Amino acid sequence: MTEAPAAPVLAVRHAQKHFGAVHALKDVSIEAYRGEVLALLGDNGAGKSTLVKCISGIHPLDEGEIVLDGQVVAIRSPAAARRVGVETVYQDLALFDNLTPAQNFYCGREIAFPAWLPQGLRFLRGRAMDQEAAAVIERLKVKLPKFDAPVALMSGGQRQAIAVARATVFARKVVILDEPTAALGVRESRKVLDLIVQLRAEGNAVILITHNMEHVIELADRAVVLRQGRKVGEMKPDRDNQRKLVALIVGAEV
Amino acid sequence: MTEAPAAPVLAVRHAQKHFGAVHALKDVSIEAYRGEVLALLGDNGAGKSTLVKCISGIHPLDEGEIVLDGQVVAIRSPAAARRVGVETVYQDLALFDNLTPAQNFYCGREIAFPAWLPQGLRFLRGRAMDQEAAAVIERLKVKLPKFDAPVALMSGGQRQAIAVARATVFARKVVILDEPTAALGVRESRKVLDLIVQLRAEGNAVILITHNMEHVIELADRAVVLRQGRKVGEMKPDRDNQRKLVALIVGAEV
Amino acid sequence: DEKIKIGFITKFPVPFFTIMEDAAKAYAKAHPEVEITFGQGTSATDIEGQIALIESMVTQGVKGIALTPVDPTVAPALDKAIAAGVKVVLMDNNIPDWQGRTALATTDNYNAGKIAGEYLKSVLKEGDTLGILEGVPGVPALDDRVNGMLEGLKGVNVKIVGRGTTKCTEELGISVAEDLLTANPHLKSIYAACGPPAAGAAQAIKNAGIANDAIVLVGFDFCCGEEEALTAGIEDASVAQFPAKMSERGVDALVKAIRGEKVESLIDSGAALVTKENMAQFK
Amino acid sequence: MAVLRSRGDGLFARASVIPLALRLLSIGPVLILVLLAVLFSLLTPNFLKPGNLGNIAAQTAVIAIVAIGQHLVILTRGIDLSVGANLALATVIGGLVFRSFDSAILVMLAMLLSGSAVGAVNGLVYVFGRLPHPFIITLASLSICRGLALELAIGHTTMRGMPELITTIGGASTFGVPNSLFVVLIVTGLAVLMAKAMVWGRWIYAVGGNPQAALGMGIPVRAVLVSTYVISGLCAGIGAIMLAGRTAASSPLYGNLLELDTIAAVIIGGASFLGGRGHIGHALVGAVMIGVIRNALNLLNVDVFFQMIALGLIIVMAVEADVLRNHLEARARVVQASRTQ
Amino acid sequence: MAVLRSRGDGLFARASVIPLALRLLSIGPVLILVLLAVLFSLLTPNFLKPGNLGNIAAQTAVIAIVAIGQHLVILTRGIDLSVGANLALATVIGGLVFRSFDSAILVMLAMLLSGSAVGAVNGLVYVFGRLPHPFIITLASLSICRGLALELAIGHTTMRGMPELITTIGGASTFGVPNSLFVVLIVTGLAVLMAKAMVWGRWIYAVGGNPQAALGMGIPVRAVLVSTYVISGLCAGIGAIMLAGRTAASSPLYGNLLELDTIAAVIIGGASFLGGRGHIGHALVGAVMIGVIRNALNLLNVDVFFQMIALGLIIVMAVEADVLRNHLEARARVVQASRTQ
Ligand SMILES: Nc1ncnc2c1ncn2[C@@H]1O[C@H](COP(=O)(O)OP(=O)(O)OP(=O)(O)O)[C@@H](O)[C@H]1O
Ligand SMILES: Nc1ncnc2c1ncn2[C@@H]1O[C@H](COP(=O)(O)OP(=O)(O)OP(=O)(O)O)[C@@H](O)[C@H]1O
Ligand SMILES: [Mg+2]
Ligand SMILES: [Mg+2]
Repeated sequence: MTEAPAAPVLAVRHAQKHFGAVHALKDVSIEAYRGEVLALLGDNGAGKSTLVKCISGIHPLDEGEIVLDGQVVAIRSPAAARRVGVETVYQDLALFDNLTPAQNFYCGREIAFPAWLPQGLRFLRGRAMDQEAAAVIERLKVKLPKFDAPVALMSGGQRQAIAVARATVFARKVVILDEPTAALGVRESRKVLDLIVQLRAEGNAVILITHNMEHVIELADRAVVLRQGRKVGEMKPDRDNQRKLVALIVGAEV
Repeated sequence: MTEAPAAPVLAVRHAQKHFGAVHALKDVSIEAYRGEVLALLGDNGAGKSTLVKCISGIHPLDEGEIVLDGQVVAIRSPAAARRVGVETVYQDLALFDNLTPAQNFYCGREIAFPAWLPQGLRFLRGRAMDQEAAAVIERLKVKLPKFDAPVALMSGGQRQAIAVARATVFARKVVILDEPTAALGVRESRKVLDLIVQLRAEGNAVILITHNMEHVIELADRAVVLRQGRKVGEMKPDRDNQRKLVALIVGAEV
Repeated sequence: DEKIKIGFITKFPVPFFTIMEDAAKAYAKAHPEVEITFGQGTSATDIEGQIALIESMVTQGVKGIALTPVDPTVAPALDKAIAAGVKVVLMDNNIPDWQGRTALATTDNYNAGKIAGEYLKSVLKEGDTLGILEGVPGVPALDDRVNGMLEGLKGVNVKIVGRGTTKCTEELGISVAEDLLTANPHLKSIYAACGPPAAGAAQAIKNAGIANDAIVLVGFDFCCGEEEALTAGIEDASVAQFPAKMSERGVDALVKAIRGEKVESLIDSGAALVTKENMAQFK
Repeated sequence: MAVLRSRGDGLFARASVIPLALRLLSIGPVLILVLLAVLFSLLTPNFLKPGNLGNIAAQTAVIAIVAIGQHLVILTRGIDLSVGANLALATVIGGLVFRSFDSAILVMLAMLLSGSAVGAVNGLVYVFGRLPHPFIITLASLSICRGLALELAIGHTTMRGMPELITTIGGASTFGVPNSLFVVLIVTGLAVLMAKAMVWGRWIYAVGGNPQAALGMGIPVRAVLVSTYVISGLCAGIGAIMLAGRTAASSPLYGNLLELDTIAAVIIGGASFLGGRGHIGHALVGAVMIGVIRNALNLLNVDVFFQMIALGLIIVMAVEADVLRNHLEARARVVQASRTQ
Repeated sequence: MAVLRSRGDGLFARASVIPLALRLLSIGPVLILVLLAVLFSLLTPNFLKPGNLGNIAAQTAVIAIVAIGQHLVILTRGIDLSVGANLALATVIGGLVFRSFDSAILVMLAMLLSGSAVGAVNGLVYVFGRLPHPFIITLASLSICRGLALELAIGHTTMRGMPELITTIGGASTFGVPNSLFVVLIVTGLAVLMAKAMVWGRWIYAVGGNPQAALGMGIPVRAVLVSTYVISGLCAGIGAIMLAGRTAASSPLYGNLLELDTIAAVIIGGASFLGGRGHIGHALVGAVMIGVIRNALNLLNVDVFFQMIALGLIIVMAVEADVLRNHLEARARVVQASRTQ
C-alpha cells in the first residue's frame, strides 16, 4: 500500500498565496495518489489549512496550478471542488448550528425527489436522511444527545464527529481532513483512524493534517512538511525517522 | 508534588445539570488542590465542558454547590468567577475575532489609567498591553503573522495559543484548561505543558481536560473520569494503569 | 431685461400640490420673463427637507419664494432668505405670528372645515353619531379642518363615536372606517379630513354592503377618488379648495412684489361645498 | 434538595400540572395572540363579531403576505426595506395597464412581474455588487420605487378602478369569510411547504445559519440569496393585488412604512436577525398580532395620540410575554425531565 | 508567471504607481466623498459657494450627531429605531420648559435628559426584559415617543421661540462657519476618544465582536449595552438642541425617518450589522455623503420624483464605489508585498 501508483490523482504545482502582507504559501508543490494517505505536517501557521482551502476552492491561488487526474483544473468554488470529487473536513468545522445532525450531514447533497427536477426544487426525504446519517454517526461510536436538535449546543467532539462522518460518506476521489481528531476522545479518534484506513482501501487519496505524530506514523504513507509557507521536506514516516520528522517540522537541527 | 494538601481550594459537590431533556451532570463531585494538576477525562459528550462552564459561571447548576477555600460560593457570572480567582480557557475559545491579539489578551482586564476612575472610564495603555502580550505569546513559541491585525484570520493553533496565554497570565488560584493543546503543533503543545507545570509550581490548582493520554500520564497528579454525566472513577494516572484509565473512560471491561 | 427667478416649494407629492405646480408652470409659460424653480418635500412631516429646499433656493439666487409651509418651524429659514433679499409669499397655510411674508394666498382650512360642519348640521339630527377620519395628527392645516368642522356642527348635539388617524392615506382610511362601522353598526355619518381616506371610507361602506342612504359621508379636498364616490352616491359632499387659483395668484403677487409693485397681503382663494349635483364645475 | 435552587420550580410543584403546562407553553407565540384576543374580547363585545374578524383579516392580509417574503429574506440574515414602495409601484403599474387593457389577468401579471423585478434587482445588485449588507440597496430601492411610482402616476395620483376579479379577491367575502384570508392562507401554506419540505428551503436556512459553511458545502449561495429577494418582491406584488383590490384603486403612496410593520411582524413571530431561525408560519402570527392590536384600539375608541403610545406598549408587552413563555417552557421541561428519571 | 493570474494586477503594472495608489485607496470612504464633491462642483457652480457649504453643514449636523450614537448601538449588534421620535419628544419637552423658565441651560438640560431617559428605557427594557433583539423595543419606543410628543404639544402644535443661546448654537455662524459644525466636530471627537482610547469603548467593540466571549471574559455586558442606548438617546437630545436652535421652535413632527437616515449613514460609513466593526468617524462621512447628495440634487433642480430616484441610485453607486476601492486596496497590497519580497 506504500507503493505509490504511477500518476497522481491530485497535484498542486508552484502554489503561491498571499493574505495582504502575509505570504502564506511560497511555491508549494504536492502530489497525492490513489490508495495513499498523505500527511501534511507543519507548525501552527505553517500554511497547511491555507493549502487545503486553495485546493477545495475556498481561496483562489495567487499563482500556480492544480492538476486533477492529469488535467489542469480551475477550482473556483467549493461546489466545484465537490463536483470534481474533492471532499473536505475543514478545521473550523463548517457546521450549521441551526440545523440538526442529519440536516448538516446532507446539506448541499440532500436526498430528494423527484429526480427530474433541479435539485433546489425537489422535495426532501427527511426520514431517509435521518436514518442514514444516524447509522453513519453511530459507526463513529459517538453518542448524540438528541438526533432532532440543532447541533449548536453539542459538545466539541460531537460536532467534530458529525463533520468527519459527512466527508467520509461522500468521498469519491480525494478526501482532505484538517485535524479531524483534534477534539475527539480516545475511542472516537480510533474510529476516525479506522475510517481513514477504509477510505484508503476504497481507493481514495487521503490528505491528513494532524499534529499527532502517533497517528502519522501509524497511518501515513508519505508526509510533506511545510514551514512558514514553504515545503521543506517529504519523507516516508516511520518509527525510525520520527525524530527527523519532528525536527523538520520545528526547523531544528537533527 | 503528588501529595495533596489537606484542604481543597475548589470543591464541587453533588452537581446536577440538565439541558432540556439532556441530563449532562449527574451528582458529580470533584475536588482540586493547590499545587496539583487534576485531569478531567471522559468520552465526547461526557459532561466535562459542562462541568467547567458551571464552575466558571457560564451555566448555573441546577442543584449542588461550589466551595472555594472552604466557603460555599454562588458564582453567578464569569466575571464573578474571575473575581474569586478562577481563570478558564474554554474549548470553544471565546476570542474576539474583531480585536488584535493584544486586545484579546487584555479584554476585560485592560491596563488603563488613572486608577481612581472606575475601570470602564479609564484610558487604555495600548503600547504597554501590546508589549506585554507579545512577550507572553512569544514564550509559547507561536509565530503570529501580524500583531496589529484582528485574530479573525489567524490559524487554528495561533488562536488557541492566544487563548491559553491569556488564561495563564491572569491565573491566581484555579486555572481550568479545556483541551488547550487540541489545535497545537508538537512544539507549541510542549510549551503549553511546560506552562502548566509552571502554573502548578506557582501554587495554582490546575484542572486540565484533554483526550491525550500521554499528556495525562506525564502531567496529571490525579484524574477524574466522567461517563455520560456521572463520575465513574478517580485515580493517580501512570504508565501502569493507563489501560485501566482508558477502559474507565470508554466504559469497557478492563 | 433680466429674468425674474423665483422658487416654488410645495409640501409633498399629492395631487393637490401637483395641481398647484401645474398652475405655476402655466403662469411661467404665459409670462416668459418669469423663471420658476420647483421643489417639493417627501412627506407631510418632512420639515428638515423643506428647510434644505429653502436654503438651496437662496443659494441659487432666486429673487422670491412661493411656499406652502409644511410647518411653522420653517420660519427661521425664511427669515434668512428675507435677510438675503428674497421676497416670500406663503400659500395654502399661514405661519401664525410670523411677520416676514409679503402675501398669503390661502384657503382658510378652519373656515373650509366649517363649511363641511354646516353641511353635516343640515343633514344630521340631534343624537346622531359621527366618526372622524383625521389627517396627520399634529399638522395644523389638517387639524384645523377637523376643528372647523366641529365648530360648524355646533347647534345640533351629534355624538362623536370615534376619531382615528389616517395619515391621509386610503389604506388607513379604509381600515379605520371599517373599525368605526364595526364598533357602531348604526353609524350615521363619517367625516374625512382629506381626500384619500374619504375614498377609502366609501370603499369600506361599499364592501360592508351598507346602503348609500343609511350613512352620510363627507370628505375634504374633492380629490383622489372622491369624484367616483360622489358619482356613485356613497359620498354625499366634499369641500373643494381651488389650488390652481391659489397658486396662480400667489405667484402673481410674488412677481409683482419683486418688481416693487404693491400687493394685497391676504389673498383668499376660497373654498366651496361640492355635491353630486354641482361637482361638474369643480373638475 | 439543593442550595442553588432555580426559580420557577415552585410553579410546577404539582407534578400533574406539568404536561398540561408544557402543552400550552409549547404552542409558541400563538398562545400570546390568543391571550391578547381574549383580553380584547373582554374589553369590547364588538371584537368577536364575525364582521370584525373579517375586517381584521382584510386589514392584516397585506402585512401578512409581505411579512412572509420579508421572513425569507431575514432568514438569510438580510433585510428588505423596499417592500412598501415596491408594492406602491406595482399598484401604479397595474393601474396603468388597466387603462389600456381591461384584463384582470394582465393587470395581475403586471403587478406580480413588477414586484418580482424590483426584488430581482435588489438581490442581484446586493449579491453581484458584493455589497456588505442589503440595507443600503433596499433603502435605495425604496427611494427609487417611490420616485418612479410618483413619476408614473403624475397627474392622476390615485387611479380609480380595478378589474372585477381583483376587487373580488381583495375586497369581497365568500360565506362571510374575506377572500383575502384565503389568499393569505394559500401563500403561507406554499411558503411553509417550500421552506420546510423543499431542498431550496433547507438551503435558505443553511445560508442564514452559516453563510461560509454554505459556500463550503457547495450550496449555490448567490442564487439562494437572490431568490429570497425575488420572492419578497413577488409577495409585495401579491400584496399590491390585495390592496388594489380592497381599495379598487392604485396609488404611489400605498405601503407607507410597510417595511417596519413587516419586519416587526417577523421579529414578533420569533425570527432573529442573525438568520436561520424561526418558523415561517410565525410571521403570520406576528402580522395578525399587529393587526389585532390596531383594530382593538380603533374599536375601543382610543384617542389618536394615545393609540400610538398604546400600540408601542402592547407590542413590547406581547414580545415580553413570549420571552416569559419561552422561559417557563424551558423550566417545565427541566422539571419534567428530572421527575421522570 | 502563473496560470491562475488574478485580475487587477495589470492596473498596478508600473511599480511606482503602487505606493501612491495605496495611499489614496486607504483613506477609505472619504475618498468616495471627495470624488462626489468634485463631481457636484463641476455640475453646478453653486455647490462650492461658502454659503452653500455652510448650508450643507447645518443640514447635515443633526443626522451626523445622531448617527454617531446610532453607530455605537450598531457596534453592539443593535439598532435604535427611536432616535427621530426621541428627538421630537426632546424638542417638545424643551419647548414646554421654555414656556415656564426663560433659561437656556434649563431648556438644554431638559432636552438632554429627555433624550437620555428614552435611551435608558430602551436599553433597560432590552437587556433586562431579555428581548431577543432591540428592534421591537426601539420601534415601540418610536411609536410611544411620537404619541407622547403629540399629546404634550396638543393645542400648541408648534411652539415658536427658543432661548438665544440655543438659536446661536443651532442656527448662527462664527466667521462664516456654522456653529453646528463645531458641535458636530466636538461630539465626533469625544465619541472617537471614548471608542478608541477608553476601556469602555474597547468593551463596546468586544461585546459586538463576540457577546458570549465578552460575558466569559467578565465584561459587564449588560451595562455596556444599556450605555450605548443611553448615549444614542443623548445624541438624539443633542440633535434636538441643534434642530430646535436652527428652527427656533419645537415640534412633535421633527426627526421624521431620521432612523433610516442615520442607519444609512452608519452603513455607508462601513460599519456592519454583525457588530464590532467600523470606525466611529466614518459615520460622519456617511452622514455628510447623504447631506451632500441631497443638497446637490436640490441645487441641480432635479425634479421632485426624480430626486428620489437619483438619491437611491447615487447612494448605491457610492457604496459600490467603496466596495471597489476596498478591492483595489487589497490587490495593491498583494502586488506590493510580492514585489518587495
Ligand atoms: N484569510 C486569511 N487572511 C489573512 N491571513 C490568513 C488567512 N488565513 C490564514 N492566514 C494566515 O496565514 C498563515 C497560515 O495559516 P494556516 O491557517 O494555513 O496555518 P496552519 O498551518 O493551518 O496552522 P494550524 O496548525 O495552527 O492550523 C497564518 O499566519 C495565518 O495567520
Ligand atoms: N447549552 C447546552 N444545551 C443543550 N445541551 C448541551 C449544552 N451544552 C452541552 N450539552 C450537551 O450536554 C452533554 C455534555 O456536553 P459537554 O460539552 O459537557 O461534553 P464534553 O465532555 O465536554 O465533550 P467533548 O469531549 O466532546 O468536548 C452533551 O450531550 C451535549 O450535547
Ligand atoms: Mg490549520
Ligand atoms: Mg468539551
